[in-house]
Amino acid sequence: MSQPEEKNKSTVISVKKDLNTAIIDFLKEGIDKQVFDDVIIPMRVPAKDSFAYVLVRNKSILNDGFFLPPVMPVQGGRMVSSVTRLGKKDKKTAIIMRPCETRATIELAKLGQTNLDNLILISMDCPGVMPISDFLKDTNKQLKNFEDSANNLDDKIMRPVCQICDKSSMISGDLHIGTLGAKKGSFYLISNSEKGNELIEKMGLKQNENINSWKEKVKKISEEKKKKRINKNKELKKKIGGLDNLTDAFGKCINCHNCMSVCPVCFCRLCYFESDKVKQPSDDYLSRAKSKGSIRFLPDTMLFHIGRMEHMSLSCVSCGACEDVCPVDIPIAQIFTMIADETQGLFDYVSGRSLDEPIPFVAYKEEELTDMEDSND
Amino acid sequence: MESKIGVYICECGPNISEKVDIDKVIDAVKDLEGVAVVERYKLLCSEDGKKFLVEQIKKHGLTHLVIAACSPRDHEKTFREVCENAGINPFLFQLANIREQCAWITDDKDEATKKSIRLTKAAIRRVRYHTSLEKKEIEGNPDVLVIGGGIAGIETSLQLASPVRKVYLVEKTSSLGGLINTFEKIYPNMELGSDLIKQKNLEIEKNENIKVFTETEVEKVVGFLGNFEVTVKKTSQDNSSQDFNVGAIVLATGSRLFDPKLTPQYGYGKLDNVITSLEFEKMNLSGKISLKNGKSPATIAIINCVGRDKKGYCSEICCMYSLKFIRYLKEKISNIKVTNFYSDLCIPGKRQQKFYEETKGKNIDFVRSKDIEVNKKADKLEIKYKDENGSKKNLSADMVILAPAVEPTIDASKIAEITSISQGNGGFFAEEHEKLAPISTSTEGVYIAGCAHGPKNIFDSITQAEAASGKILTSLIPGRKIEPEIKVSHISESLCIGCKTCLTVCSYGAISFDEAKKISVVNEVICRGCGNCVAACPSGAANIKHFTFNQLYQEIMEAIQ
Amino acid sequence: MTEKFEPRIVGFLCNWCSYAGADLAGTSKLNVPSSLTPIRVMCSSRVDPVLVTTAFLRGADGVLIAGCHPGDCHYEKGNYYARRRFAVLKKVVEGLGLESDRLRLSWISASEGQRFADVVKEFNEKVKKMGPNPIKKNKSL
Amino acid sequence: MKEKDQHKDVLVIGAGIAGIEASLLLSKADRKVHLIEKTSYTGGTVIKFEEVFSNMECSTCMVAPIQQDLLQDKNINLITLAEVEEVKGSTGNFNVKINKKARYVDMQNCIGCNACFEPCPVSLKNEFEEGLSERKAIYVPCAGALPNVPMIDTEHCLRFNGKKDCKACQEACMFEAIDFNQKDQKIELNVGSILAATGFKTFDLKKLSQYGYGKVDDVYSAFEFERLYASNGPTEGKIVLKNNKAPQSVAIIHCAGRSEKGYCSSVCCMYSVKFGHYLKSKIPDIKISDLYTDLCIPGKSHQKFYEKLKETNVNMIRSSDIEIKKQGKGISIKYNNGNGKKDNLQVDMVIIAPAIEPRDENSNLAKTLGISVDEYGFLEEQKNNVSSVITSKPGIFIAGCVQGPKNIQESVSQASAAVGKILSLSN
Repeated sequence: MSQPEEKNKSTVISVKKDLNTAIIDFLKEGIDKQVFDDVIIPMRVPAKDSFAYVLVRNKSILNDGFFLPPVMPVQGGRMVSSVTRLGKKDKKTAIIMRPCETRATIELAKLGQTNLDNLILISMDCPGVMPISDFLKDTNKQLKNFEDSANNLDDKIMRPVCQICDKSSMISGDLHIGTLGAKKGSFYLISNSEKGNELIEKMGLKQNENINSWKEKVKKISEEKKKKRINKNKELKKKIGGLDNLTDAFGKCINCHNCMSVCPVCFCRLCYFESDKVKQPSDDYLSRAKSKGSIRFLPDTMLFHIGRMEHMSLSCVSCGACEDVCPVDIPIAQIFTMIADETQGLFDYVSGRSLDEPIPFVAYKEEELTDMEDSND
Repeated sequence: MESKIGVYICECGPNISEKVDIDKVIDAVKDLEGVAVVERYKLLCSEDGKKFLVEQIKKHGLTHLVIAACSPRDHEKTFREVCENAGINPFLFQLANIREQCAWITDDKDEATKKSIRLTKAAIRRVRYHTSLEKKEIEGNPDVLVIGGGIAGIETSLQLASPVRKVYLVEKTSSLGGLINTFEKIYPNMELGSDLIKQKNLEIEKNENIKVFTETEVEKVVGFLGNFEVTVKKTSQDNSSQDFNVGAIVLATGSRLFDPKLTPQYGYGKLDNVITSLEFEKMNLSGKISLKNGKSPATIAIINCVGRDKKGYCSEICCMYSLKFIRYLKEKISNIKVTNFYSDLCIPGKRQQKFYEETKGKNIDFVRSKDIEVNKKADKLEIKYKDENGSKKNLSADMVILAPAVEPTIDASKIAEITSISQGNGGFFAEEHEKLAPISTSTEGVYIAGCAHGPKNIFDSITQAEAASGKILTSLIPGRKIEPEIKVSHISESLCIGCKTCLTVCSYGAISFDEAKKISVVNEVICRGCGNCVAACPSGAANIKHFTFNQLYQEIMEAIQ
Repeated sequence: MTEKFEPRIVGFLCNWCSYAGADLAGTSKLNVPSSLTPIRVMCSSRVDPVLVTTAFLRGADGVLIAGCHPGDCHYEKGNYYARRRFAVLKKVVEGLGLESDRLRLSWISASEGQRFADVVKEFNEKVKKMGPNPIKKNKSL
Repeated sequence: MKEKDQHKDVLVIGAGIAGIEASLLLSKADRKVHLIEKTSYTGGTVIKFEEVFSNMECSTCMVAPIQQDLLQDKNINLITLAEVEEVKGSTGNFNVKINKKARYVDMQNCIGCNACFEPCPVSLKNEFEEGLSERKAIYVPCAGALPNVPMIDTEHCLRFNGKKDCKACQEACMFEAIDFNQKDQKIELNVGSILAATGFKTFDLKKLSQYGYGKVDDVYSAFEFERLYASNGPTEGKIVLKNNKAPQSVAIIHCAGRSEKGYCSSVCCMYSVKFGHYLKSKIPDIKISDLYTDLCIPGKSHQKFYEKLKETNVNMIRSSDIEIKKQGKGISIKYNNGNGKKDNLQVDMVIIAPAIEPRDENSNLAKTLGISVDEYGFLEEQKNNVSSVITSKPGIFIAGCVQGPKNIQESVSQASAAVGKILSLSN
């Protein structure tokens, strides 16, 4: 897990009322000092039953900012991409997201789907989010419920992938708001880039290099989660691994492709598996049905999922968005996480960790992966 | 129009007919969709066989042709020509390899037959999905840009320039000739360097088809073989740039010497009378070999392989020019004593050892040595070294000449970037293929000549210059169009989302990015049709002609029947 | 099934090295199991993971990808990318507990007719031991 | 001379790597090429190699595609088993007489099925395999040879040397490809320029008795060893001793015949390093000793290749006065080491790198072409001229090892250099 190098600055910001207000004040100050022109932050929708990202130019509206919402209706990576895919923003914008959303943003930048110029990516220690379905049962009660668990670092009610997220404090953007290990009534603002340093300077914040208490806490948590993650992956593989279990697990799939549509790193204009490439004339299906006895329709459900894993698991940030929207409760995010850990592990690549790490598909080493090939034995 | 596929199975004498039950194959395929006719024939690649096929195609009005015979590596070309002669597109044809891949790999006739059926069916299924592909032809500009006015650049220009081919020779400095300008003589024949350069300069001046730009650098290159747009810029005044078009580019930017200051043990830059080989050439050319104090030296040490460890390669020419230096010295300073410190004597080829033998002699010592150190001692220089047996020795000399490694010029990386080629070992320009394509680069139409490619002597540089000319004279013929590869990749504008993955994996820079549309575009002239981009594209926007997903899918489906 | 099992192996062979090697096996009259159906591609880097997965999910008992040895690629570095794609593919299949041993990547040069024969024999034996690809009979696919 | 009375066609002598490269380039420039080759196959020396330095690329993979192109090229008229007999005229207008030996196998009819080999009653050592394996009197030099059409060796064929009215091969052939009535032909050609690319031969190690070559078992010449390692060679690439065991230790002797020839053959050090890589790849724990004089690995890519081998701790011994004798089961090598001290070495196998020398027929070829050979017997580039491919006679060019020892890269460069010269003649 990447930590800010010592050259990067960090500072402590004191919290007068509550963290949310403190961050709002910080953003206002940033606009006043023209460190950035506008911000994109999560807000509660008027109906109060969900949350959305909002691009704010008017300071007064900032007051409605709601950081770390209990659910993730839209993955921040998708959102940023939609704003900047066709070119950089002319105004400087600060964006506050969860680490997995920041990582998706970085990943999309590598894929030319996001332009980071004039963006300041700010991440926050993330307690996880709860399944949308749970939240909607009783939004107010669940919100309270979420805040309590968040404060006690209790992840029972969070989504399964959040429970095994060992990167919930990973810094890959420009700045990170670290609440873990911070003294009561304060949080760390940790820079991870030149942009970040610049911001801290321009805002005239006094620097304080020592974030060890945060580091230690983060280390502890991520190590615990890592262990948990490994075990969960094992369990899951037992549960869904093997042809029969797998076909059972995906047997429910109705090919709605929701998982793909909400996936931040599934950036294709038209998914390969929705294109005509994978469609066949009817005689193909008939002859297959003949040789097999029967074939299932809609066809190629499994090809869709496995194909997505081949295409995207290297970039998967385990944000869980796909699982949230699966109408038939396939543990798709957990399956992707299990696979992503495998494929990314091949190249000790961590999706969205750093802009400098090319996605393994576009790089190679002359000597590597020798266990995958057989050359002159 | 509904497809009429003709299927022809070659007996290849006994080779197929005895190992494969051809009639069984015929039965198995005759009723497949689209199959209009199935026939067997003794030997389809024979003249009679080809005639037979043409007649059949015309007689049955076939739209597609499938032949089950030998390997496509043997006769695909042959049968494509048959198609052309019979008036169907040569790509509406598929060859099933039932000889090498069926008849010849098993003694079990039944097995061979079954597999032949599979391969033939696969070919039939595949051919249904074939599309006509047409030859493309594009205009090619025969003119040539030569970067670098050293001997390689000069030779290339002289050989290429003609009434039908203009050459633009661009040189950074104020005069042509490069390093040879500083050489009194050239080994092994020891003719005068000045003569060579004078003569070449004359030829260049006389040749009205060569336009020379001195004190000029190349700013920008866009395009591809036959169609490069070039921008050059005067080094002296700024913003005085000039544009022109060429069809090919030759990089003859030469080399420079490794800086001996980076190997302090030789005292270069700190001690008087420690000089580099190039400085010595100049001194020698000036007519007076002398020490700082004006006296002429009595003892000289030449140290080879300076910086070799750091660079990690042998610079090839140092041993030989050190011998040449000894000749200079013997000739100019009576009873001079020279000691040549070397590690391995590298004098390859038929002429060079003789030169060495004839240079040896009285007062000339060749010392195989390592761990050399040069210090000042009184008014002389002291060379400490380890000899072959590893025993420490030392020697005093008036002057030390260093033979530093040869390395690429400073602007090599800039030029590599401009022409979008890569730098290989030692930072020299990377050739397309070490053995078979030492002159060309991964950018078609960009060639390398001389020391820009790696350390080499004048003769080898000139050979490369001539070779570059050879390449250009064969690929860019005035009035002749360029015929690029037909089976190339294509990227669907409507599907591409512009992730640039294809662009990154392409070895040939055949894919560029359209900033306006935010999509990748294949330049079909550059593409060589490997299909790497197709497998790399997650959204299936990229596809390759004649090896499309569907064509291969058809083969797969038959393979697993 | 009662009758003896003859595997169906899909072999993607690159035009310049492996297909030439396969031909040499033929011209040298070596014994090669006829279970492998060669599919010629210009470069191993053309072999799209989805193509392999499709073959696998359609019931291929084995899929072989064969290309030029690393460093020998006719297109400079295609086989390096092919190797990475294959590695990811294999990990995915393995990760899902499917029989990743049915997928194989081999480097076979144009002069290695014998090696081609050996690779196919060996792979064929392995697949035989594994039995038919269960996907072939899986109704929910 | 005016353009129009210039002949554009080109005669290329020798279908080795230089000749092939030149022919293909000329054809690309729409020139008609007559490529004549002394042997029955194309590819020359390069196709004997399994791999080439310094990228260890498979040689067949590298060359086979261009051999195929050559055979299918409509502009190139390949004439095998042929030699130049007479050349008249001058640049732009040469008249060439060629002597083409009969192959006794029809190139059109034969489809290369090799059915004719098996029934042939004669078998003898295969020269292409350096005598390490046998061939028939009707044969192709090795599997995958191009063109893949056999020839009849009349010297050993029972029918032709009158021992027996044997028709075995003819009866085995289903294509009426075998034609005992073929006759040697005289072919006359008019061409504008001529390129000689006939290659080299290696120094006869039997002349150097101290190396025990031909007397001591498991002492091989470099080219024998190439075949021993070749996967299409006599052992299918298994490196074995006469007793079929794998060697545990090998010595590679450089510079055999250098002092006799008076020049450095420039490729031996590099291919010796390549042999090191060969050996390590097949027998990882093998002990390799290189006995060399000066390590000649010039150029940007070669030292890297050498250092990679050094990591596998190969024993590099600078030595002189080498003497090789059989001793017990193994081979003993006496030598003076760099410090002039006597020393010796016990190994299972010895590989000797012989000097590269001119072909015997060079002087005749030179005479026929009206050019000169140099003091070593290589065809001579024009004196005091900076180009290495033009000769004293206008319109006659040289490329590859016929001009002097060089590696594949340099040969290919010279080939395209010569093409450059030929094409700019009428430029």
